[in-house]
Amino acid sequence: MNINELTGAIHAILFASGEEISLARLCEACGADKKTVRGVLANLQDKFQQEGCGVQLCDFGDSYQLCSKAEYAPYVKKALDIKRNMPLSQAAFEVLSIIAYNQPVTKSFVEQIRGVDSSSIVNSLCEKGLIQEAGRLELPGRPIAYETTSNFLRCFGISSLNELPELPREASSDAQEEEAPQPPQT
Amino acid sequence: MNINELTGAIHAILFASGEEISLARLCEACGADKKTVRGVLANLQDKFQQEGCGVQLCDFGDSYQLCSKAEYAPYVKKALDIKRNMPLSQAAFEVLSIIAYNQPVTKSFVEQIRGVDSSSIVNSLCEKGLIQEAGRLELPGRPIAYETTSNFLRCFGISSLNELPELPREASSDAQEEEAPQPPQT
Amino acid sequence: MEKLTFHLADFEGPLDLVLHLIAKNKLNIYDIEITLLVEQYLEYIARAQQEDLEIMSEFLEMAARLVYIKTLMLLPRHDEGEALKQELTGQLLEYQACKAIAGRLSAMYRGGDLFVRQMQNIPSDMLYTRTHAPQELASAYMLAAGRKLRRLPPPAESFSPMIKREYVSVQSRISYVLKRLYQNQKVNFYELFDARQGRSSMVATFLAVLELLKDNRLRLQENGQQIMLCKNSGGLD
Repeated sequence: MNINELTGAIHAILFASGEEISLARLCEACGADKKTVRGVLANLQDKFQQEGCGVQLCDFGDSYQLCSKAEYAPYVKKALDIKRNMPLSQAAFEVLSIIAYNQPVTKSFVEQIRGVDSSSIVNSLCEKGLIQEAGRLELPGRPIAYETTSNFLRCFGISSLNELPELPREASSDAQEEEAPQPPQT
Repeated sequence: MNINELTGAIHAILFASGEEISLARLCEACGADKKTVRGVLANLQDKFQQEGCGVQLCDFGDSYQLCSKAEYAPYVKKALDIKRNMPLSQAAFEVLSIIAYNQPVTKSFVEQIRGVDSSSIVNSLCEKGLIQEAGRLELPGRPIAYETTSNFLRCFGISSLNELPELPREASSDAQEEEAPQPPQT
Repeated sequence: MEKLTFHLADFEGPLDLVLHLIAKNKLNIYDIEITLLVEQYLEYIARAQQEDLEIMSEFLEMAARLVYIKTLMLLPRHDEGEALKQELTGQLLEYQACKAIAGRLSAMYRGGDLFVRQMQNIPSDMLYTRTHAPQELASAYMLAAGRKLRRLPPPAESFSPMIKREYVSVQSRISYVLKRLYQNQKVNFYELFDARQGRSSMVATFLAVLELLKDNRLRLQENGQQIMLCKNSGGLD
């Protein structure tokens, strides 16, 4: 492996890793000795310092990590903030409504009603502070139950769950008798 | 902000965001117009192609993402201790191709073409981020429709669905006009 | 049939197996020799069943379908059999295309070799700050759960592509009317119609009566409110 390839490999590893990674590990993965790898890392550090580069190499003695340059933090924050405030998708609304009307419920209850995997949506609703974990249920596997938060109430402009719009009667009664998954708690 | 700063900011955002980010969001975060940002992205793409660089810029038409170069995959896998990742099954490729060429489509459309239950494959492709929910179709039962993601494009090394291989001529003309279940939406 | 060298698990489904049998026997996919196919398919399923009992219902369903087509093809007029055979051909071609594309996609796939990053851990507040009307929740709930909860039958038109329109030929109703007349000599006009037979049948019956009248095969007799049909020869006057 020539020096360019080695540089590329180390760059790729640092990029994909996210966390800091030890010098020893870099050496082992690339089959190169410490001195060579240190040299490559020094070169990378120089290269990243050039203008027009958004990342830097952080040196923690014998481990290394890539991160975005501090001077660009405001832009990064803004970009991520925009994402935060993207309106909920229809799928997210569905998951949220199932949790709101049946809480506390498990993820698998949500999935049984929707008929599709909904893990990532549940996670992102947690992240957005619209739902939260509400302990574990006394069911096989002790699954995590979810409930809505006070931010949820604020978001929908209501002061308690009693103010949720009523569901058409037929639907709510059928829901209990037909659906295989019973709301885990009443 | 001069062009170098803009380049650095965009690089930093792409790096920090991890997932794909839309052109519009980049523009908004940096306060620059689309044309300028596109220019900067093209420059970045060129710069990443140089030797000794471990990452590349994936272009999905109107969104972008950084990822490591395929040639360094063995080193990354070794460093991050990633076991030989399970390749997709033949069934998974079948489901993917049906969804890719007919999207948005329902699970039952996929099953009609394959002649077998495909729920678990559809779920696992969702988990892998190769397909995603695309709302519900105006059909009885309002079934969920699926579409491919930009991760799908990245995994197949293309930047838009137009770059998918052409359908086998014979089958596409014969099968589509007659018995084939019509795609639920046109 | 040669010894089984493959297993059910080698096939993605019944269509895959049928395609395999067609290729193996060099059958014409556009005009499948159904008897041969049924024979081999059933033999295959039977042998697979001996080896492992876990046969997916889809394979059995296909067996039933093939047998049904074969039965229809034995009838003197096998329009329906032809139609079902063509449907099968269409499905096979479609699936063949799907397999071909899947093969090409699998050659292009390099998903395992490209790595992306997790989002950088930036102290950032992900709290959702937009506001929505509560009613949006109720409608989302109905969308998600309503499918299983709703008792109302879906509108008829949503099924229209699924229901084959039934056509009753006038000819068949002519023989029906004549048959009734040969049996009973006279028949109450209204008794010829039965709403349960459907509109198409009623229309055809009416046309059949007109047709028979025109040919002087029968006469109408006004008998108070009743209209009687009579055979022309030797019927009532």
